[in-house]
Amino acid sequence: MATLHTVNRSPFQDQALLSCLRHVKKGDSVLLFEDGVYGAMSGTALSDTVAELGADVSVYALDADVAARGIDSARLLEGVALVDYAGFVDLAANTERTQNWL
Amino acid sequence: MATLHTVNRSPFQDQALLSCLRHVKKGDSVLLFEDGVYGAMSGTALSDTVAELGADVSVYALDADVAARGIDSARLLEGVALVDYAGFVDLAANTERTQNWL
Amino acid sequence: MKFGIVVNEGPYTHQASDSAYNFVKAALAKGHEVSRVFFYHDGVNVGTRLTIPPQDDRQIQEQWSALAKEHELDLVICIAAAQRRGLLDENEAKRQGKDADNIAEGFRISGLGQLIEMGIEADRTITFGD
Amino acid sequence: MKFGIVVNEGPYTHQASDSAYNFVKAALAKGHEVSRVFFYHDGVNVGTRLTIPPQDDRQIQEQWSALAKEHELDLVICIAAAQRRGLLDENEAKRQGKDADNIAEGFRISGLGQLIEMGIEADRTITFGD
Amino acid sequence: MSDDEVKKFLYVNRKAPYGTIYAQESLEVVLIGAAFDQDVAMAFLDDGVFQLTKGQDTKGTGLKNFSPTYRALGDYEVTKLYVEQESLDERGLTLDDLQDIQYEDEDDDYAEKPSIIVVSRDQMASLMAEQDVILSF
Amino acid sequence: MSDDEVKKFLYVNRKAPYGTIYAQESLEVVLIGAAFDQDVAMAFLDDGVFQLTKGQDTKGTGLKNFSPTYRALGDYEVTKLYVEQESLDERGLTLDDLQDIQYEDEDDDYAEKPSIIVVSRDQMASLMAEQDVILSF
Repeated sequence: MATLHTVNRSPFQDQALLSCLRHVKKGDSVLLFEDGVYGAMSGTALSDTVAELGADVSVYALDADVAARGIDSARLLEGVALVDYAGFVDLAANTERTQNWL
Repeated sequence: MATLHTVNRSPFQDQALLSCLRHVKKGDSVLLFEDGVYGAMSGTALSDTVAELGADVSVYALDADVAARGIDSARLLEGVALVDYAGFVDLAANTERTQNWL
Repeated sequence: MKFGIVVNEGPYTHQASDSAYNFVKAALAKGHEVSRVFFYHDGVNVGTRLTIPPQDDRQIQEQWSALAKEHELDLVICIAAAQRRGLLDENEAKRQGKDADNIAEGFRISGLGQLIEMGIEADRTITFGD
Repeated sequence: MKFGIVVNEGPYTHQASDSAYNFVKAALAKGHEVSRVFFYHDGVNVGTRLTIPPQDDRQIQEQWSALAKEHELDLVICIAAAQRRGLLDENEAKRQGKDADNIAEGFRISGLGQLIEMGIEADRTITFGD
Repeated sequence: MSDDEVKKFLYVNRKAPYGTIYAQESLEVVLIGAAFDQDVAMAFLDDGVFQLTKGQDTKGTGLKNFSPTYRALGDYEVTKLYVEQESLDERGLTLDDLQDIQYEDEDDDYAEKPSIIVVSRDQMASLMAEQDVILSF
Repeated sequence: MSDDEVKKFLYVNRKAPYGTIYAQESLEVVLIGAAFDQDVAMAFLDDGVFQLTKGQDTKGTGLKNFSPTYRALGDYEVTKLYVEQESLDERGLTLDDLQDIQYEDEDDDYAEKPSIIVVSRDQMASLMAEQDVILSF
């Protein structure tokens, strides 16, 4: 019964990621892509909040968008898994619905 | 030598207003318009921050945008002055430069 | 599995149409069906044939047209959103007395009902926007 | 006083072009000069003549064309931004081998240099975007 | 799910009206969608709650005032408008600041009933987790 | 100000690259503007600091990688790239995470000098307050 949530805006500019994380259910998946991948970085002013609010969900980041922005995978928050577009498709297929936080 | 700063995004969604207020100089003017007018409301989770960071500047809100959004003028933060488009023009003319926080 | 895709932002300005394109390609490569791609809000601007992007950049509209041809994709541009933004096909141009049209090959203009229908028929509906 | 205006977002989707229009009207009414309105990013989409907005809504492109005519405003659409987004005038359409053009009366397409020139010549430069 | 079954559609509104067109074009989808006999609800959270405020007057901006359309939703059998309490609180709003939106309950002798249902953030999250299709604006 | 005088232009970059086009089209303005012999500087604050990061590789997205252009700015005599320290800090970035952007100082025997100048938020505010024209992206 899980949901795939997607977030594509930078959490430093926009509230979408925080609002998403405040509405997830245990066992949901959250995919960060486009500028949303900045939310997956460790060592930022938002890292602790993201880690805390995202504790009960699986957090993914789209590899192509992480690479485009020059984020080294060693800089990602612990527990964040990289996926490619095929993995994005799998996440959407394997959850019951997708909610896009625009 | 003062600057007119304009902010047109909702501060509940976007960081533009806070970033603007952290870069103003004493004596500057800040005009809130479009969805930016929500930043002029009292009694919100952001009101105290806006009032504090905006203490040294003159804050204005565009009347047409305030009315469009159904905000009663009694609900505006203390010290916020309403201006019309002509007043917006005057603010731009009477300051030395305009900086638009997009 | 049957995916329905919504694209809500215009080409180049937002990454939404690129992400949607990459998602659709990946879904098709995995053997999934993409029942429709519905372009709404500024997304309708993806479907103009009048763009001339820099030669060293991707050609967003041509990518979609080619993908539609290869996989018989149904690329639908919302008529109400298109009228506000100046996207027209030949019939609509005639009907509205406009002297030009600009829709690209492989796209068709239709109503919002196509979005709802897609949501009903698809197993998953995914929106790319901003 | 001489104002230079930049419009960075497309019509209807964002309020930017409406706010710019209201500002320009107010500036002209006060006797100021508006040396140029420069349309950049998605702002170029304001200048298409192919829109058919709902009849009970404002006609953004026609408002600008009328204001330009009345006050001899210089409405400039950035060519680089326009090419990405599918805005063309007749000459550019011919030159690029496109079979249609869509620019509206009162707008002209020119280079980014016109933006810098406007910034140099105007007393105040104001950007409407999002 | 068979084609005959009714799907649960949720229209999620998280943006303020007028600054951008999303709220207005979201309403257009909802009105068209009403013809499809699905199980429809709307969610208003974050800046989306601003869409429902009373007294919107767009004359000075030149924009079209689409706020009366929310009161017409009941005629289209769109009768469940979920509004998040926390989003109201953060914006200093109460139910009194929102339009009075009613529908006639045909199962209850056409009694007028409120369409707006204020829910907590947790309830909103649960509502979202029950849907078949979520369209976000 | 007479027409012959040089104006101070500041290009303000507050948005991340790739998700939206503002960063890229801002660069196009700066490159064209360089021909006009004005006093030009660029400011990077908030998410704008992400524009300058090293190692951007857009192949997987299909987007055009425009980050090498920042290193070419010196050739256009755009040599002042002000980066806000607080914006870096909030994003967990240091100067080492940014591209090494240099220019040749023709007044100093073409010595290579760094174009990036890290400034505090207060200094950024003061810089903004000195400008004639501010273009924001």
